[in-house]
Amino acid sequence: MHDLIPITALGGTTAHVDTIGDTTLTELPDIALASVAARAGQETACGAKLRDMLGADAPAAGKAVFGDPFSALWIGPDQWMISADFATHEDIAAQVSSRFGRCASVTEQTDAWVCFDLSGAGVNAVLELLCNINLLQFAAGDSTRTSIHHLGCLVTCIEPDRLVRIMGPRASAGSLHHAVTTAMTSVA
Amino acid sequence: MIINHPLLGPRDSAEFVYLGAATLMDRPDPDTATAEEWHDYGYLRDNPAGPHRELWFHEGGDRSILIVTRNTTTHEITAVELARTVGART
Amino acid sequence: MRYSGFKVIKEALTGHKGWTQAWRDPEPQAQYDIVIIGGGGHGLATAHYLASVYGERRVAVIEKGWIGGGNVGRNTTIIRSNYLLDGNEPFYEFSLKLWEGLEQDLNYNAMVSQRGIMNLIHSDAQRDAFIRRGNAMILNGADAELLSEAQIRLEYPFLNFDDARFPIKGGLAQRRGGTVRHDAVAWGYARAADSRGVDIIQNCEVIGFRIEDGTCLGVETSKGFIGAGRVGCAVAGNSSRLMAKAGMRLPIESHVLQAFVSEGLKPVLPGVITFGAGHFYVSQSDKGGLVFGGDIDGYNSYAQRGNLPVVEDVCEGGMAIMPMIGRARLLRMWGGIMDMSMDGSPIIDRTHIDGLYFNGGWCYGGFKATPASGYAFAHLLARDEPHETATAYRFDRFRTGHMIDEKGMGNQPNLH
Amino acid sequence: MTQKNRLGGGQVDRNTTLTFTFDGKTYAGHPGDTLASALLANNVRLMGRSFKYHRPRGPLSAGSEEPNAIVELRSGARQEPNTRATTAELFDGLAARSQNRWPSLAFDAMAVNDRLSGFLTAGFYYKTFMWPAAFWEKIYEPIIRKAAGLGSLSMQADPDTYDKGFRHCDLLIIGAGPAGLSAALTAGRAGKHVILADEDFRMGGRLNAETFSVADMAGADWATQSVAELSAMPNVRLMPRTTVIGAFDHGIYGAVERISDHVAVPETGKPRQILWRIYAQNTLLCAGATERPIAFENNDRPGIMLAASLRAYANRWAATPAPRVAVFTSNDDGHRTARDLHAKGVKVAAVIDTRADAPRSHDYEVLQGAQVVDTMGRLGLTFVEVRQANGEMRTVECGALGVSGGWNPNVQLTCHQRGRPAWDDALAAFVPGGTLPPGMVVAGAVGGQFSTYAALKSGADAARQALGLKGRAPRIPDAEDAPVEQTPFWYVEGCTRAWLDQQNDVTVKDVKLSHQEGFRSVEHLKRYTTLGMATDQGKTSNMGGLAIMAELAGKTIPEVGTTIFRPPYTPTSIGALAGRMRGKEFHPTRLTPSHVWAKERGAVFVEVGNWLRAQWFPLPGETHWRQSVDREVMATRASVGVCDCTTLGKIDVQGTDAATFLNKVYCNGFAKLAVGKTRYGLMLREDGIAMDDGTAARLAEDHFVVTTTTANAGKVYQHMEFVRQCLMPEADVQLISTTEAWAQYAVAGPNSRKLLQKIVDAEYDISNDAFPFMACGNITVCGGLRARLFRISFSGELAFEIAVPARYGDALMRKLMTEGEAFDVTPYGTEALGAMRIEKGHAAGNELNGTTTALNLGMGRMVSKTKDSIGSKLSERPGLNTADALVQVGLRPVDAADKITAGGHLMHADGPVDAAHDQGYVTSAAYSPTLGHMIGLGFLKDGANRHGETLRLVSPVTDLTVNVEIVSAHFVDPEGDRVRA
Repeated sequence: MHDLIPITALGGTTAHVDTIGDTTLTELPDIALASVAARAGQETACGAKLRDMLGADAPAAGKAVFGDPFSALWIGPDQWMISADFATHEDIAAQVSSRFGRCASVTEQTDAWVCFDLSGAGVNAVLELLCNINLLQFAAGDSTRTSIHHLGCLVTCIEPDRLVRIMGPRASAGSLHHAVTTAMTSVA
Repeated sequence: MIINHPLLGPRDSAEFVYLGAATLMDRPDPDTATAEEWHDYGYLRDNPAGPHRELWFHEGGDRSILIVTRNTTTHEITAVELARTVGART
Repeated sequence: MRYSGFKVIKEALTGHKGWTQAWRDPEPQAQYDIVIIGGGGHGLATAHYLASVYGERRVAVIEKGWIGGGNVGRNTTIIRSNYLLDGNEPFYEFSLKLWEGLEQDLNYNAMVSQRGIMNLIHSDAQRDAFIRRGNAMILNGADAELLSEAQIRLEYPFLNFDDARFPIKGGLAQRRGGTVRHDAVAWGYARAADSRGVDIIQNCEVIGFRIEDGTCLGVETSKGFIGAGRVGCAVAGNSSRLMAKAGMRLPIESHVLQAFVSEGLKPVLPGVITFGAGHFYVSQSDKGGLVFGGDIDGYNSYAQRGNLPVVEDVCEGGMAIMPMIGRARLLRMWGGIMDMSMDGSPIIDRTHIDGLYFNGGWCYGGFKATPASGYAFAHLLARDEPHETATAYRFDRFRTGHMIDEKGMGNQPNLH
Repeated sequence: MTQKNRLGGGQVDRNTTLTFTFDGKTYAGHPGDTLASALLANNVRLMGRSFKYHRPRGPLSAGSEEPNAIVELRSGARQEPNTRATTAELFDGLAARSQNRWPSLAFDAMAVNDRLSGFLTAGFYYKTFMWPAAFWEKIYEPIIRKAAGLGSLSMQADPDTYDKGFRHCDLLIIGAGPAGLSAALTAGRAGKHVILADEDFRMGGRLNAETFSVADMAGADWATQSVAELSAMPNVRLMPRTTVIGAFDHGIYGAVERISDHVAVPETGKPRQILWRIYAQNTLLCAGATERPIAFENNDRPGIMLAASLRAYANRWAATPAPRVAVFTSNDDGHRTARDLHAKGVKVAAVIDTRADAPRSHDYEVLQGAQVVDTMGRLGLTFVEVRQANGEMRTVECGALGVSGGWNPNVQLTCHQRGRPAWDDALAAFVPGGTLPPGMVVAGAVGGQFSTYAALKSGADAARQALGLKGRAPRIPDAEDAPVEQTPFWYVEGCTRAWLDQQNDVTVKDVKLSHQEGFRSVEHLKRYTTLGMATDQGKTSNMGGLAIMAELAGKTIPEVGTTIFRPPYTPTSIGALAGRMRGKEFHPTRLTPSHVWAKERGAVFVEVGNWLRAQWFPLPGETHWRQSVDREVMATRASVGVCDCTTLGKIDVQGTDAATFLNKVYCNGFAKLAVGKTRYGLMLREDGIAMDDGTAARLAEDHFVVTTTTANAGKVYQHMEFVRQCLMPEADVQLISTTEAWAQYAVAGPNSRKLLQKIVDAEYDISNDAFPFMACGNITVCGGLRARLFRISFSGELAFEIAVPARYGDALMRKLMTEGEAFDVTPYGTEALGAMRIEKGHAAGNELNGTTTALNLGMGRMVSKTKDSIGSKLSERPGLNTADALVQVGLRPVDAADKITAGGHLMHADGPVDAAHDQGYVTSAAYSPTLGHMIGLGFLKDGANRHGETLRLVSPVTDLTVNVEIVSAHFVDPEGDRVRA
């Protein structure tokens, strides 16, 4: 076991939590991520592997599928982001890669992102100050890549108007955190 | 503007990067093309006042490059296709 | 009629009865020596210099709408000659010198105001690039001055020095840069050209060219055929549309550039300021409005209007560098159509058709070029050879690899 | 503090009294007041001065079309210039000041301009101030500029914040008057998602200003009841205090919501305003109409206002400008004003009606077929001079005159996509034309439906039509439905100093002069006279100017043209359009994985794009940055240094065609690169110019990791996607960026291997034999952490780049520091990195400046002739391959003490110094602690063949001229022994 102590994207040793008014923003350092992209001509095989892994069809464009241990977001044509618990899946890329063999390209993405859960009554009031999502149609399992204060983010609806997951570029975790907490203050 | 993404539905054009005329996909054959053809490919544009096929990269979205047919006088968009699919077909 | 302060006083005392039309409104003649298509700044300037410098007597300018209704009437009025490359700098410096004598030349006060232009520096790499540019300017006979951060603080104390994402590290100034009352440029050239016999024909649209055996004989217009020994096209914004009528494809895309003006404010800005870490430049008009702009919208358009993302981008730049303008209000926004060329530099050249000449590809920099563009185009039309300051502005430079790419963005017009 | 002109009734809350000041004097008003209504109630009519002639002015209107009553609000950094008193909501403690006057509003020295108005006609400045030439800049222009503008900026940063947001809806309704409310009720009851936006703080539009009843209750009460019903609907969002400023492409609307402008200071953390981007499936414009004035001599005195505004002040705000008023009208609407004011107990001195058959009244005198020909009163109206039908003159005493020339539909938003309005002869007005923004329909007065009933009905109908609602049409409440009759009457014959554009002081005389001088198209008229270019965008002035120009030209109004309306509908704070993107938040900040550590270490940071990178790490006692940087360079070259290079772009390229793909995007070959090896690659644009350079490491047959420069990471990724999707659509290649996933550190210097051996797990042999120069591989470190190791060097030393998942980057850096103590390990920043790369002659951003080719960079032979790659063909053009093409060289000062400046130009040692004799330029310069003098890189004509030549480096802009010797760009270890050690 190595002796390097990780820090979170916000630079702490523990996850950051902010509650402002009715909403709470929670940093989620314990998510392992890997991208899966079907190889050319292997789309069907890759889809089957995804079904095996998720216990459900691979999410379609703009959708997410939550499962245990693996969940998946669609991030591009024939491309998905797989997530799992970090403690048990730190080597997620290797695990996923071994499942897919040569039918998909797998890339570790865990530390490319900072993950937050934004929760509480009236999450939509915060979201509408942050990004261009049609909240009238943002249902559980919808996932979209959008821009928050010039940062490309993945926003996934877990429970409408109550809980969304925001993933943004890790190096800009501080800027993203500032943007979200500022919006939370605005609507508080 | 709003671009109706074939996979993701209506998306704000601000999420995209404009790459130029769709003729950029018609790269000359490196084995046979003349210098004149390379010049025309690299530098001449129809630049029509009217429908225009053009490439938009969904940088803030799914990274697809779309071929958008858009009227340059009204900005009306009449067709949106995935470049990769169209390119693979032709 | 000569304009002067005495004349204004005399007319004021006699009820302004004596003012006459600034230019005539003639019907087209059947044949001219030279026909200029496009009654914008460049076309009218060309006509003026053809008549006043090159002694051409039978010249017409034909304009599909009203003169001065294109980009000369919708720009941010900046003049400067702070270019880097040898293909450009002598030309723009020539233009600046013509601006400096414009009022006397035209007997029209276009309010050339040399209050300076300041390009702010925010990084060491940018400083290196601006030093190179400042040196190129001086080596070409223009003026340039590198300012330290301390000097900028002294001259522009209202800029954001202490809360800046990209701190100000200095600036490159051209003191002779400035602004001009843009509409007056069109009117002044029109009046001066008209006074030397140039026919300015408004509401006359070109429908096509009459080309026989590779020679252009004149233009078909909404007012009938007009014969011409030589035809010069100066319709930036619409270059591709016009030249398509002569069967040409151009190294040009048309893009929309938005510009903005605030409500009138008591004077705060000494000159033109450009923000080197965002898309924002600004000056203040003689009426007090902050006149500002930024990047082009980025997509091909002939619609003369833009969209919100660029409006926001420009205002973000403004607030970043000059946060005192937050409570000033944007009064009006408008869009002009830019000939974005493939290397960001213009074309003043013959075409492959005898007797047909082209002036265009000015990107968003055409206004400051107006006098030199007119002069150089007049020279080309009168002498059939390029003016000494415009030898690089050839069509075939893309074929030969002699691009004039100030920004180093390559053959993607929306990046210039 | 008596509100002398306060009437009964109205929609102000008399239970609360607000105090406010205007020009330092204290007044009282009530919630519900605007600044203008409160001032009028306090018998203050004079509120401003005009732009050019400094004429005394009071409010012309009661809304956002106001040209005259323009004031400065608040003080200190919150000073807000050019605010319309007619829309400024009154709050307790509001401080307002008049502007554009000196020394006071009542006595303004610049009013002398009014006496000189004979000289200051339209366009006078184009004709004079030309002699002598030098006088323009020195004398004339400063005087003109001094007079410029109306209000002033505080010159301090705006202390308030602004938000931006996005909202979506099925139907956006703009304007909450009778049409808008009716439409919202119809759509809301049908369950549609509706946004109803109105610029006013009280919804209801004209219903609040009129005495009409709707559904047997007061119109204002019906509005209140409707708003209450709508606010209870979860699918309807009411947005009062929200101005829709622009109609943009594809149903996107900009709207500014004023959150805190009606309070003294925004609540902590709350924005002043919010810019909403509203995405509307359908839009219903119910923007109403604006009354148009009539031009007559001296029609601009305080107290002269639009007739419907006069009655709005009376009905809604219970205020009158004066106890005795008159009305000048060309239509029946003016009589409504007289009736309503009379009913409020205001003395109506006379109704002057241009029509011979004007209706008479028992309550006040009606002068039929009469016209106002002049007015009196220096700082406020006292009398009007009337020419009666029989030609006799008569003087009418009044402190206010309501003027009504009919109504103009507010078509502005219908024109934002360059649609032109259409002329309606029956209304004698422009109405929305045939080319509205797609998805937009209109209802109510903007569509020419001027009666209350017609507005209610057209609102409901339009909502049903826009949303495709089926079923029975809703019942329209009973309401006023008077026939509409608008007799065009633009100006009183013979007037000259009759104002059209009151703010910019454009008179009938100016329009006539403009015509006389040939400025006859509407655009010329506007530009020559400045008509319609004031802060009201000509809402009350354009029509009058057009009508007079038409008459002079013998044309109809539509033949003269229409002016185009552009966004924004009303002037909009620049702060709102910028939102939160200002100060440190202007752009997002990217921090490297070692940032926390570097900060603890006292690093000085520098912005590199959006990244913050450590520039150098000062030690105690170091007082100049050069001391730190020189030390870092020397220590690295002597032993080992560590630098965070995470910022370099990293792109994961996988797939069976990955090598083919890289062969296409790099000008040099990659097909034969062995697994476990890294290669330097140069990427060209298709035009043959160098785009970026970096390395590609082959981790497996079908897996590469590509690095890009920090600055170009995004551009290269985009380019690779273009090649993948557009040029090689069939290829099996997958791309994803991993820039931020890995913390990557350069470990450089002769002891770098020794240091790494203490960290890399023992099973990985990184000796020179096992892991030679340009090797790469997956390894583990510190007891099992997955990592990547690349043996590449930017410094020219034996060097590695080691990468671990970003979360461990902090710990790895600390580990390198502690394990490196034995070697005096030194962290180095971007300055030392730059100095070492110049010493080694590596090109970077200053050399890859978008105009340089492989040939220029001295890498011409890298462009493979045996394969096609992007840019290879166009790079062959003759102009890019001349014999004297610029080639990268090194420069050293002939006198070691001399300075070398990047940006300097190279000239022959003797001979002229000018552009014609330019030999090249310096791209990069640094002090080389290794060599003990400054060195530079540059591009020189035929540079490869000129080593040893002495040239003059000139930099006039920094006042430098030195002699330099041209040398190889590889100042340090030109043979490359160190990197292979």
